[in-house]
Amino acid sequence: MLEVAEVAKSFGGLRVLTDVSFTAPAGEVTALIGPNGAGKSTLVNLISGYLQPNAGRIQLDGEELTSRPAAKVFKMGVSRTFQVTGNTAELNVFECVAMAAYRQSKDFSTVNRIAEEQLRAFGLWRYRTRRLGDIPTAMVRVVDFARGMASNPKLLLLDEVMAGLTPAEVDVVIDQVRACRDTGVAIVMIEHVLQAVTALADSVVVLNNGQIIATGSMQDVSRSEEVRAAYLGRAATT
Amino acid sequence: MLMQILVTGLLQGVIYALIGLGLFLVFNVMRVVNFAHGYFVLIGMYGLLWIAPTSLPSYLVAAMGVALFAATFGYVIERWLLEFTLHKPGHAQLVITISLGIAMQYFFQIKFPEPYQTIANPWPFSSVEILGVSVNSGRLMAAVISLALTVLISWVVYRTSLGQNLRACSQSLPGAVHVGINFPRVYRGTFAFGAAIAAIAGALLIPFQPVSPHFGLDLTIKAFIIVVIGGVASIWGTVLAGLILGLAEAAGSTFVSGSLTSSVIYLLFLLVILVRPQGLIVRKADFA
Amino acid sequence: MDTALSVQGLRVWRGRSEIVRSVDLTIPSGQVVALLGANGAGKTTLIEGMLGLLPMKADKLDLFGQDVRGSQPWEMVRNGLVVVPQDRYLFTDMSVQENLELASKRSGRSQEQVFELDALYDLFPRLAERKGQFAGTLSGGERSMLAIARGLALQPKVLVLDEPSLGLAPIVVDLIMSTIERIAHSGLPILLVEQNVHQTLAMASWGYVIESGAVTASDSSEALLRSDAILSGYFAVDVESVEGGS
Amino acid sequence: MTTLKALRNTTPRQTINTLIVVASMIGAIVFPWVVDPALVGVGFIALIYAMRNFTWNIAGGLVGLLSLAHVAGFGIGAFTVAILTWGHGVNVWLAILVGMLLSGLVGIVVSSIMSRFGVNAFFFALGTAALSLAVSGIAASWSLTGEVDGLQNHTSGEGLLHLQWFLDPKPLYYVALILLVVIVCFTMWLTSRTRFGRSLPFIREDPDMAASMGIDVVRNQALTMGLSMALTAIPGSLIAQYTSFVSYESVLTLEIGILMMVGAIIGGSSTLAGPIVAGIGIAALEEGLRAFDVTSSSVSSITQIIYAAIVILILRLGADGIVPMWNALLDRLFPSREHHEVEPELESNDKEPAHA
Repeated sequence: MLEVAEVAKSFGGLRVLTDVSFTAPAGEVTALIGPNGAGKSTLVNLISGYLQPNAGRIQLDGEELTSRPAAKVFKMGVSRTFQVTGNTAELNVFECVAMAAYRQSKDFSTVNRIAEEQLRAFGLWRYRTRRLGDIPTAMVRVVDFARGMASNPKLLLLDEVMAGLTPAEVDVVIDQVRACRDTGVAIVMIEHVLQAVTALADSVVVLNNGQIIATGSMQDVSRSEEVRAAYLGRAATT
Repeated sequence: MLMQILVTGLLQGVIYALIGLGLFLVFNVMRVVNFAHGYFVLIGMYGLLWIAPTSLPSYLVAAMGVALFAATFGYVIERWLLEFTLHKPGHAQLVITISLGIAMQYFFQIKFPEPYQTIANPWPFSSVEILGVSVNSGRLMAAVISLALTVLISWVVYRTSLGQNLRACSQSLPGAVHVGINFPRVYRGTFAFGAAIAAIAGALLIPFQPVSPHFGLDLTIKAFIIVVIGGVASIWGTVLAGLILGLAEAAGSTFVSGSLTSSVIYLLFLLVILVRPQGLIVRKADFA
Repeated sequence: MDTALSVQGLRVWRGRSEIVRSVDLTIPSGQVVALLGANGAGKTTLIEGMLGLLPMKADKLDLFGQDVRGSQPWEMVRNGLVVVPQDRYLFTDMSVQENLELASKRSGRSQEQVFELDALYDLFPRLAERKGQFAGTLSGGERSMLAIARGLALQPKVLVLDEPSLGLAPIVVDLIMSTIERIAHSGLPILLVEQNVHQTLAMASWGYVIESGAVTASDSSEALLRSDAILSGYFAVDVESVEGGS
Repeated sequence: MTTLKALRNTTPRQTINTLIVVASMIGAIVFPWVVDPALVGVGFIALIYAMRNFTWNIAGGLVGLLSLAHVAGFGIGAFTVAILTWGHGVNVWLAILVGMLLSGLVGIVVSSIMSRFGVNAFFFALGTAALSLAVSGIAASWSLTGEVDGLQNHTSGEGLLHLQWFLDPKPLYYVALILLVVIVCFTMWLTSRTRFGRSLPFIREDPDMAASMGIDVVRNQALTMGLSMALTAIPGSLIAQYTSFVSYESVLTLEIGILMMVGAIIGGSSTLAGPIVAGIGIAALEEGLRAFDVTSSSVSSITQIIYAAIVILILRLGADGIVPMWNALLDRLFPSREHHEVEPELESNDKEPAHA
């Protein structure tokens, strides 16, 4: 279980996150939503060790993640996907998954076996010798999951994995997220595609201007006046 | 001796500043790291060597001619070799400009096998005494003209609407597009202009500075030193850095051998890169 | 009714992904049209595609009846389609005055100067106070104002405003929205992209809701305000009613 | 091991390339016996070019560090042999090891310092160029390195122990060939079998992503740079033994560093074979020009110009180098069945985006 407690972050004088606390239990999908500039990506970068918080603590199953570098955070069981997949076009599908598997074993053949299992489980085996740039975008996202799961993580961070997919492809990826969740891993996803959030999220955390303004199920959250105001603006004053 | 260092250093520094300025404009406007810049100086030097003017008017005409040629050359290079790299990640632009430089170096090597040549002094006087230091007329006039050109360029950049477009592209390329600036044209013009400035500097150097093909690389690195130390804030930073480099060289070579001086300068430059690697990239406003 | 901008079958790509899928959009002259949708729905991509900043294809892209497909972005701007981008893209090391001058000089002598600099300073008194200040030192609200003013200085025929109130304090948002309303009164056709749904629809005559790169609702603003279309566009809740409606 | 088998490409391209590799190995072995003795020297030079391109590529191609510091490694290798063996009678093999250590150390230090300060690719190139120029300047003005005159080999030991043969160039040729093969095999093993080696493409493509996969980016970059520069010292030492003369002009000019980079890119820096192909190609080109009765100083100039022109052309056409182009050609001529099941994807290349 991921516990984020009273985390704050500012860049220069600009406060991006203030006093953010939430938990993401194992075996559940927690969606982070909110308007542009709400601080969602910053939060994910804090959890995955790219940024260090100014205050607060981040823990995974009681272990301290706060202020650890990204490579260390990965070793402790946090695997993440990336918003940008453009510059990884040259990478080989098999190698991507195998590299992540090194978290589980140092042994060459064990690593390859894990990678093979994951690729087969995600229906990617036929793409194994291809470059990421040569396979469909939706499949690149699925490779991301296979990569994430190959490391046998405790927490999977999904950063806008649905962006740019057709509705049909979104359905494919939704199935894969469910499959990951069912292995008991905790999933935190930033998502704009609400089709996906509605279908997947066990709980939703709404961020606005760096603060959490609502948590709960999608139904609860969408009824909140504050959330509506954040998304739609206040009622017309004129 | 101090006067000697001061005078030769400053005179040399002004010319360095002019060379640096061309690179500064290209980098600042286009974000192109042009490793061939020093070789554009060689176009001016070898161009004049080839024309071999015998009188002052013919020298001036020849200088204009090589500048024009370098501008055309620069335009073509930008259009055909660099434009396609501008929006791509990767190192194509760096490798292309380095390779272009190398090709030019060896072209000159074949064309002018005789090393270390100069042209006859085109100026109607031979040397002048400044602060008790005797200065070669070519060096003096090169510095004077460089200074005049530097002032002229800064006037264009800061006071004309052409310069406004340049600065717009430099400060925010998307912003420039959103106000309707045809930036590829600005880019081509800037690169051509940078090449022309370099060639003029070369034409000014050749009467007193014997030329050799490997100067291209030296001058490129020196131009980079100037731009990195000068920073992106303004043209005057570049000019100041040029003067500092001129003085440092003059001071160094009075005490130790020339190549050791260069070594020390290169090592210092390495330090500068480490201390402010963002030198060329980050703009002033980001700190505000 | 005269049409300022007419788009049919617009498709826009970002990298390898097709983000905007066959969008039709019309801006009648002299009116404000709202473009609504959640984050990541493709609003900014749509605008950048129209302007020619991203790879795009369209069956029709007419500016006042003139086919402008295949134009470069700067040609679009000169033709009169001016976008005030979400990221503002100001010239940070130039003064406020210089930012505006640069834009107004670029608009070309032949064009009618509807928005003289003085008129712009009347419209944005805050900018008049900050005339000599570097754009990089302005506050968020002032930046947004300068971006709009710079867009107007280009003497647009159609103005596209991409989230002009993004990240601003509520008081400033009100100020900006009321200024936009004043601009609209001058008869300039405006495409307004905003998170501030209520205020936006209050001044718009027509609105489009887009979701996942496609228009899911298009109606008069009164009708949109009453319907669930917007809310579902943002939240995808009450899934039954959305499915029933579409 | 079944996984490995499944990964092994059995495409026609692979078969053809394997045949080519085998054929060229046999060709390289019999080469000194079938050609004019004068050409054996050319073969040796070709191997040196191949080796220095290849070793540059370990850092430059595999990790994407556009280094111009490698010529310093090349020079260190040459000067260490000259100073220790020629000057102080230290065994040449020991001297080579010392040169490798020194050069590798420089690489590790340069890379760690540069990453510590967050230097980007352009500054890396610029900074390493400055370093090479500085080293070159020092060598030109230090008595230990013979100042501008350089150092001459006056030792008289002959044989493998002394790595010196006075009349027959064949043994040195074979030493270079064996070392090249060893270096290549080592690199292949490293990049395919070890975690360290397999992590390198990730660091090159996306350091942030690499870090999130548990890869210690800074450390691996530094180690690769160190390894790459250490291996670059080897061709430096060999060329010193071959010419029996070392000066800053012969082994420490920045142009050599640029040629290593350009050579690797022409051949295809994403492949292992590319830099070798390009290295042998340039040696052949030089020899070919000599046959055209060009003066010897012009020969190297013309080859450099051709080299530069080819690299510019390759980049301009958006290609990755000779070997990737060759592979693409083979794939087109002999399409493999395996890839057919993967559906092509809709893509639009109608228009270039106006800004990144």
